[in-house]
Amino acid sequence: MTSGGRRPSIVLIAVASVAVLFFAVPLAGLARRAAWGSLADDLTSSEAMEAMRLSLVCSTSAAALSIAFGLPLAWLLARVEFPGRSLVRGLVLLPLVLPPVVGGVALLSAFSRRGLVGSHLYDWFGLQLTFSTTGTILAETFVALPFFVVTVEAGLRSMDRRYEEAASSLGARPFTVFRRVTLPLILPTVVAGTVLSWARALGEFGATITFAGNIAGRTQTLPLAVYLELESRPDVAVALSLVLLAVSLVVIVGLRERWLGAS
Amino acid sequence: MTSGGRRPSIVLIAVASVAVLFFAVPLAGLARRAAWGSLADDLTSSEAMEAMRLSLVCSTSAAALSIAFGLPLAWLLARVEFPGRSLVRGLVLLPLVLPPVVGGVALLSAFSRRGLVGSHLYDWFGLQLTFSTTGTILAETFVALPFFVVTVEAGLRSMDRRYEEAASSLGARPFTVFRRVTLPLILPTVVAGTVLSWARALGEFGATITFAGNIAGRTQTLPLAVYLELESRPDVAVALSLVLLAVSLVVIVGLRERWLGAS
Amino acid sequence: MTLTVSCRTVVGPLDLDVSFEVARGEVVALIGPNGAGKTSLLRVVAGLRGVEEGRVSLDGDVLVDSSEGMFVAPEARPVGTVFQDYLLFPHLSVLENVAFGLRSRGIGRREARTIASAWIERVGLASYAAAKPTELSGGQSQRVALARALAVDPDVLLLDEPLAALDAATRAATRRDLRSHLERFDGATLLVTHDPLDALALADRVVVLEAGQVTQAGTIGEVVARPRTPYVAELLGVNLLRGEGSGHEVRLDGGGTVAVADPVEGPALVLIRPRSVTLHHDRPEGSARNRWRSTVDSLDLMGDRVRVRLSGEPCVVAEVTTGAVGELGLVEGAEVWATVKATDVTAYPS
Amino acid sequence: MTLTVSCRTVVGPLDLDVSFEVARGEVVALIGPNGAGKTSLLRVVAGLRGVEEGRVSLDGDVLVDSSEGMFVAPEARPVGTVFQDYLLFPHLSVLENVAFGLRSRGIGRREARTIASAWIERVGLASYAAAKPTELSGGQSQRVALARALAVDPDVLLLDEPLAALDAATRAATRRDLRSHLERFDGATLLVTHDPLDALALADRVVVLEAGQVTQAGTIGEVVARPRTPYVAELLGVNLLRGEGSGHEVRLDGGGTVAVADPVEGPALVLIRPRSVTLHHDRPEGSARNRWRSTVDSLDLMGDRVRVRLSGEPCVVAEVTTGAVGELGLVEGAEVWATVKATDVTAYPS
Amino acid sequence: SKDSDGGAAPATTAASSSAPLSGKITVSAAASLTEVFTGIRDRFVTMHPDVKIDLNFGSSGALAAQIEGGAPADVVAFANTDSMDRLSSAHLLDGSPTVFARNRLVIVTKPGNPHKVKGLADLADLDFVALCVDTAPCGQYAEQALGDAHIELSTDRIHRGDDVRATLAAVSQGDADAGIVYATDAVVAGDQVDTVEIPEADNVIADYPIAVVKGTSHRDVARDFVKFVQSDAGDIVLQKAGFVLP
Ligand SMILES: Nc1ncnc2c1ncn2[C@@H]1O[C@H](COP(=O)(O)OP(=O)(O)OP(=O)(O)O)[C@@H](O)[C@H]1O
Ligand SMILES: Nc1ncnc2c1ncn2[C@@H]1O[C@H](COP(=O)(O)OP(=O)(O)OP(=O)(O)O)[C@@H](O)[C@H]1O
Ligand SMILES: [Mg+2]
Ligand SMILES: [Mg+2]
Repeated sequence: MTSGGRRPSIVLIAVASVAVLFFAVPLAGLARRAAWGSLADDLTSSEAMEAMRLSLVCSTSAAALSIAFGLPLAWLLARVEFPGRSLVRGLVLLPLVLPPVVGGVALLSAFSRRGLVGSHLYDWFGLQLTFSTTGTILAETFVALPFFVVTVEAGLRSMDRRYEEAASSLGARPFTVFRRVTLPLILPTVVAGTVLSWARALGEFGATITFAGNIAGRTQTLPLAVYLELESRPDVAVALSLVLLAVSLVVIVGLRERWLGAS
Repeated sequence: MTSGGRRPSIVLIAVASVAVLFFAVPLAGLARRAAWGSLADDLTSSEAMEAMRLSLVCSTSAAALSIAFGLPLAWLLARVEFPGRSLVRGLVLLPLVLPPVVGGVALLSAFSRRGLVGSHLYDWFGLQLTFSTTGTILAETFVALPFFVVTVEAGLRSMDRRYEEAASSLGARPFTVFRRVTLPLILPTVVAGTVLSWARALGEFGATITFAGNIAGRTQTLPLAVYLELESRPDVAVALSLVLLAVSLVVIVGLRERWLGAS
Repeated sequence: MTLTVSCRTVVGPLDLDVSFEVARGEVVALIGPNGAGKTSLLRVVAGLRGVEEGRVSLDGDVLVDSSEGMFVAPEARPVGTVFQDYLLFPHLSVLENVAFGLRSRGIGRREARTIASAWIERVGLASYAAAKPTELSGGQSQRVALARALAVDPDVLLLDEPLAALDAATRAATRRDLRSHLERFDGATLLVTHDPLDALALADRVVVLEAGQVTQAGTIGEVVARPRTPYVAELLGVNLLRGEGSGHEVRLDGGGTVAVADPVEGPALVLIRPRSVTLHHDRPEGSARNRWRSTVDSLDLMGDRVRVRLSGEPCVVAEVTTGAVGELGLVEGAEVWATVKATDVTAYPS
Repeated sequence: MTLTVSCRTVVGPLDLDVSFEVARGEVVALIGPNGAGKTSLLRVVAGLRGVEEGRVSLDGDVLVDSSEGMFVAPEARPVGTVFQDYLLFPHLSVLENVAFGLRSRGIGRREARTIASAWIERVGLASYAAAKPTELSGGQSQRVALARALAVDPDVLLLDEPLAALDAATRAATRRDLRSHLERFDGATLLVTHDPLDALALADRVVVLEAGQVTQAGTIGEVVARPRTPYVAELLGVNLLRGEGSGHEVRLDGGGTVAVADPVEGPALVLIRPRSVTLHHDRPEGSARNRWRSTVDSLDLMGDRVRVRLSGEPCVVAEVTTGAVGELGLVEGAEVWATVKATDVTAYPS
Repeated sequence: SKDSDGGAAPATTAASSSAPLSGKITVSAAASLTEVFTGIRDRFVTMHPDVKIDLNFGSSGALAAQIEGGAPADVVAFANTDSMDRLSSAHLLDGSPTVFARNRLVIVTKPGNPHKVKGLADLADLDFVALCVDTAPCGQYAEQALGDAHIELSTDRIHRGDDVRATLAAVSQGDADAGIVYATDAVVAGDQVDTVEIPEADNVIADYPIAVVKGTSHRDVARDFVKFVQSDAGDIVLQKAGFVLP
C-alpha cells in the first residue's frame, strides 16, 4: 500500500453520476418494457438472426472502410496545408448534421441507377447499389466515416511531431514513419475512432432504409427490423434492440480494454 | 520561399480524394434536386424560421449540457481507477448503437409522465418533458453526449500528465490544474468533441420525434420539419436540409478555424 | 525549516531506501549515477509519488507518514520544484508560466506579473517574456523553469539538475545567480546534479545516492578528502583503491602494495590524486616510496593537461602536462614507470 | 565525404547565416550560447528544416540547393542524428528503438536485432534491452539515443549535446567510447556541445556560433590560444580584453593599459589566463610589469582552486589556491593588488 | 399553465357552434395526415378564434408510445387500427374510436408507364416492384391485394420502403419499375409517376381511426374537433387529398 494518490472531489463525482444515470435509467426502463418471455423465440427466428448477421457484417465493413479511407483523409487534413482545407473538413462533417433520411436521399441522387455516379456505374459495370448489401455498407460508411476522421485528426494534431522527424532521419520513408511511429502513437485515438464509427454504423437506420431499401437477408439490418417491429409489436422491438446493445457492449468493452487498458 | 517541406504521396492523395468525393457527390446530387425556385418563400415561412431557431437553440443547449456533464465524466473515466469503469464506459457508448427511435422509446420509459424518473418529476415539480422544448434538448443530449465523452476521454489519455504534476507542485488545486493546464492542453479535442456533439444534436431526428413529439414552435426542429415535408414536398425538404447544412458548415468551419487554425 | 526524509519505496527495478535531513538555510547536493533514484526521491518530497514506508516532515509538519496514513497533497506543500525536463506549460507565455505559481497561491494578476517579470529579468530573458516555450532553446527553457520554481518563494526548493542544459558561459553566470539566491533563501534546498562543480559551488553538504541507497554523506570537504565509493572517486577524478592496512603499508585487493605516510590498520581505502602520480620512461631512482611498472591504456585531453589511464598493480590514472606526453612518448600500449610519494597518499579505514 | 554547408535562413528571431566544411573523418564541434542556432543548423543538415538561400552538399552530392530547387528528403540522407531531447519512440523497446534505423534501411529483423544488441551492450544497457523508454532515467535514455543514431553507420553524424544528460562517471566512459567510435568512423561528424571538455576531447576543429553567425573557427589549439569573443574566453575560463596596441603597450577599451612582451599595433585582443594573475595584500614590488588595484567582486570554488572575480582597470578573473584565500583575507568587497608578468600576456590583432 | 385560461368555459358537447369554445389542445396524427390535418385545423380555428391546436405528427407506433408514456395529447388520428386498438385495450381512450377516412391502393409506374402496366397481374413480369414494408399498413394491404389476385412475387424482386414515401421514391428514382401505394400518395407525387387504378374488386381499403384521449383537459374542444373532422368541412379537405369517405 502506497501512501499517496488522491480522491477526486465530491462535486465532480456527483455531476458524473448524474450523467451516468442519464444513460442508465432509460436503458433500465427499456429493459423493463422488453418482451423477455418471447425473446428466445423472436431471436431464433431466422429473420432476426439474419438481420443480426447482416448488421455485424455491414457495420464491420463500414468500420474497415472508414479506416481505409479515413486515415489518409485525416492525415491530409492534419498535416498538409492546402487551399480549401477547412472546406473539405466541413464537408466531411456534414453527414453528422444531415438528418439520416436526407442523407439517404442524397445517396440516392448520387448512387442510384439514375444518380450522378450511379448511372455510370450501372451503364459501365452493371453495378446496382440500391437494394444491395453493398449499398447498405455504403450508406453506413457515409454516416460512420466522419466520426473516424474527426477523432483521428484531433489525435494527429495533438501528437508530438518530432518523433516523426526522428524516424525519418533514421531512414524511414514517409509510409514507414506513418506505420511504425505515427500510427502506434495515435493508436488510442484510432481505436476510439473505429469504435465510434463501428457503433454508429451498427445503429444506422435512416440512410440505410432510404438508400439501400429494406429487403430481408440483403439489406434489412437489425435497426430496420426493430423499426418495423416497433409499429406492430413494440415489446419485441425493444427486446431486439437490447440484444443489439448487448452485442455491441461486449465488443466495445472488450476492444477498449484490450487496446486502451494498458495505458 | 524555403527549400524543404515535402509533397504527400500520390496514392495517399488519391485515396483521400475518393473519400472526399464520396461526401461531395451526394451533396451535389442533393443540391441538384432542391427546389431552389421557391426556397426563398419556403425559408421565410414562419414555420421554417421557427424550426431553424428551435434547432439552433436545442442543439446549442445540448452541446452545452454535453460539456457540463461530459467533462467530469470523461475525466473520471480517463483518470480514476474504479470498479466497473469499463462497464460505465460501455454504457455511455450505447446511445451510439441504439437506433434513435428505440432511444426515444427508452427516454419515454424513463422520463415520460409515467416513466421511472419522469413520474417523480411530474408529481414533485409538475415537470412534463414530453411535448416540451426541454424534452427535445434532453433527447438531443442523450444522443450527443457520448460523442463528447469518447472524444475527450481519448484526449485526456494521450495528454502528458507530468504537466499536471508540475502545476500541482506550483500550488495549484486540482480544479485550478484542470482549468489552467489540463483544459488548455486538451482544447483541440474538447472543441472537436463539442463540434461532434453539436452536429449530432442538430441532425437528431428519431429520438426527438419519439420522445418529445413533433409540435411546431415547441419541439419541431428542422430535421422533423424536413421529415414531414419529405412526405408531401420532397424538393422543399431537400432545400431545407441544404439550409441546415449551410448553417452548420458556417458554424463548424468558423469554429474550427478559430480554435484549431493556429496550431 | 528542517526537512527530514526517511522512507522506503520500490521504483521500477529499484529499492529506494534513504534517510537524511536538510536544515534551514542548508543546501544539500544529491549526487549519484543515472538511474540511482534521485528524481524519484525528489518526487516523494514534492508529493508526486507515495511511499510504502516512512515519513517526510518539515520541522514538525508531517508531509507524509505511512504509519499515520497521512499524505499532504503536492499543492499544499511549501515546495518548489525545477523539473529535469522543464515541463513548461506550452500554452502559456514565459511570463504566464512564471506567474502561474503565484496566481495559484492566490496572488492578484497584476502583482503576480510584476514579481514574475522581475524573475524573468533576473534569468536574463526579459525580451522573451511574451514568447511561448516552443520558441525557446533548451537552455532558455531551463532558465524559465528555474524562475518559475523560485518565484513562489517556497520553504523547500527541489532542483533536478537545474543547470544541466545550460552552456558553460550561461552556466557560470546562472550558478552565481543561483548561489546568491540560495544564500538569501532560508529554507531547505535539495539539489540533484551530475556535475561535481555544481555541488562544490552551491552545496553545503553532499548525499551520494547509488542504486537507491545512500553510500556516503557529509560536507563537501569530507567527501572530497575521503571518498568512499568508486563512483565518488571517479566523479572527483581521483584514484580510490581498497585494501588491508598494516602500519605504513596497505596491501591492495587488486594486487600490489602502497606505502603510506600515516599508519593504518585493517580494511582501508587509499586515495591517490592523479596529479601526484609522476610518470617516467625508465626505472626511476629517488625518494618516492611507491614505484611500479605500468602500461598506458588510454589518453584523455583535459584542457592543457592529459589524463593517462594506466594498467598495472595498482591501476591508476595519472595527470600530466601536454608537454610530458611528447617527451615520454606516451601512446596507448607504451610501458612506463609510475611513482607516488608516500606523503601524497591518503589512507583511511573503510 | 566532405560536408559543405553554406546557407542563410531565418529561425524565429534569429538570422542564421553560416558557411563551413567538415572533412572526411573530421570531427567539428559546434559550440555557442543558448539560442545561437546550433540545433537549427543540425536540422538543416538533417533535412528537417529548409533553407531560404544556400547549399548543403556531401562531396558532389547536393542535399539541398536553393538555386536549383533541390531538396533531398531526410530519410534519403546518409545522416544519423542524436537529438537534444532523445526522442526515443515511447511505444518501442530499447532494442526496437536501436534497431529502428536498420529496419528502415531494409535490413532483416534478425540481423537488425543482432547489430542493435551489440550497440546496446556497448552503451552499457544490455539488461535494459527489453525496457520501454519511460522506464529509463534521463541518462539511460540519452545513451539509447546515441546507440540508435550510431547503429545505422551514417556518412554524417550529427550529435546535439550527446553527453549533456550523463553523470560525470558515465560521461567520461561514454566520451571515451564515443571517441573510439569517431576515430574508426570515416564520415563527417558535427557535434553540438556546451562543454568545452567535450570539444577538447572529441573534436579536431571548433566552429563557434553566436546569434546565428560564425564568430570563430579553427583547430582547438588555435581557438584556445587566441579566443576572439568574450563568449569563447568565458567558455575557456580566460580573460579577454579589447584595446589598441602600440608597441609593447595595449591601451584597453575598458580603461587601463597592459604591457605585453611581443609588440602589437592597431586594434588588438589581450589574453590573460587566470592562473597568471597573482594577488597581493599590499602594493607589490618586483619584476611584474602589470600591476593594478582591484576590488573582490565574487568568489567561486572550483575543486581545490578558487576563482576570484575582480573589478578594477582592467576587470579580470584570477585563480588562486584555497589557502591563498585565507592568507590574503579574500572576501567580497576586499581591496587587493593584482599583478601579471608581461610574458604571461598574449596580445594579437583583433 | 396556458390551459387554465380556457378551463373556465362551460363545456357544451351537444351544440358545437352555439357557445364559444376556448382552450388549447394537442392533436397527434399520423405523418401521412400532415397536409389534411393542417388544412382542417386552419378551418377549425378560423371558426373558433379562442382555440389553439398544436399538431403533433409522427408514425402511428411512436404516437401511441407517447400516449402510453403519459404525453398530454388530446386527440389521436392514426393511419391504421392496430395502434388505436393498443390504446383502446389499455383504456387510454375517451370513448371508442371512429373511422373518419379510408384510403385505397393504386399502382404507380415511371412517367409514361414504360412497361405498360395495366393491372396487378402485370407486376409479375417486372424486375423490381416497390412495396411498403409488410408491417406498415400499406405493405400489409398490398400483400393482401396481391394474395387475393393470386400473384406471386419472389422476395428478392420486392423492394420494401419503410413507408410510402420511400416506395414512391424507389419508383420515381428508377430503382423499381412499379409500386403499390395509397391513392393519396399518388396524388402528392403528381407527375413524377403515372397512376394505374386497381379495380374495386381487387382493392384493399385502409381505415383511418380517430379518438379523444382519456384525461384530456379540454374534452369539449377535443370532441368538437373530432366532430369537425367528420363534418362536411373536413370531408372536402379529405376528398381533395384522395381519401374516400367511410
Ligand atoms: N515510471 C517508472 N516505471 C518503472 N520504472 C521507473 C519509472 N521511473 C523511473 N524508473 C526506474 O527507476 C530508476 C530510478 O529512476 P530515476 O529517474 O529516479 O533516476 P535518476 O537518479 O533521476 O537518474 P538520472 O540521473 O538518469 O535522471 C531507474 O532505474 C528507472 O529505470
Ligand atoms: N519553432 C520555432 N519557432 C520560433 N523560434 C524558434 C523555433 N525554434 C527555435 N527558435 C528560436 O531560434 C533560436 C535558435 O534556437 P536553437 O534551438 O537552434 O538554439 P540552440 O543553439 O540549439 O540553443 P540551445 O543550446 O539552448 O539548445 C532561439 O532563439 C529560439 O528561440
Ligand atoms: Mg533524474
Ligand atoms: Mg539546441
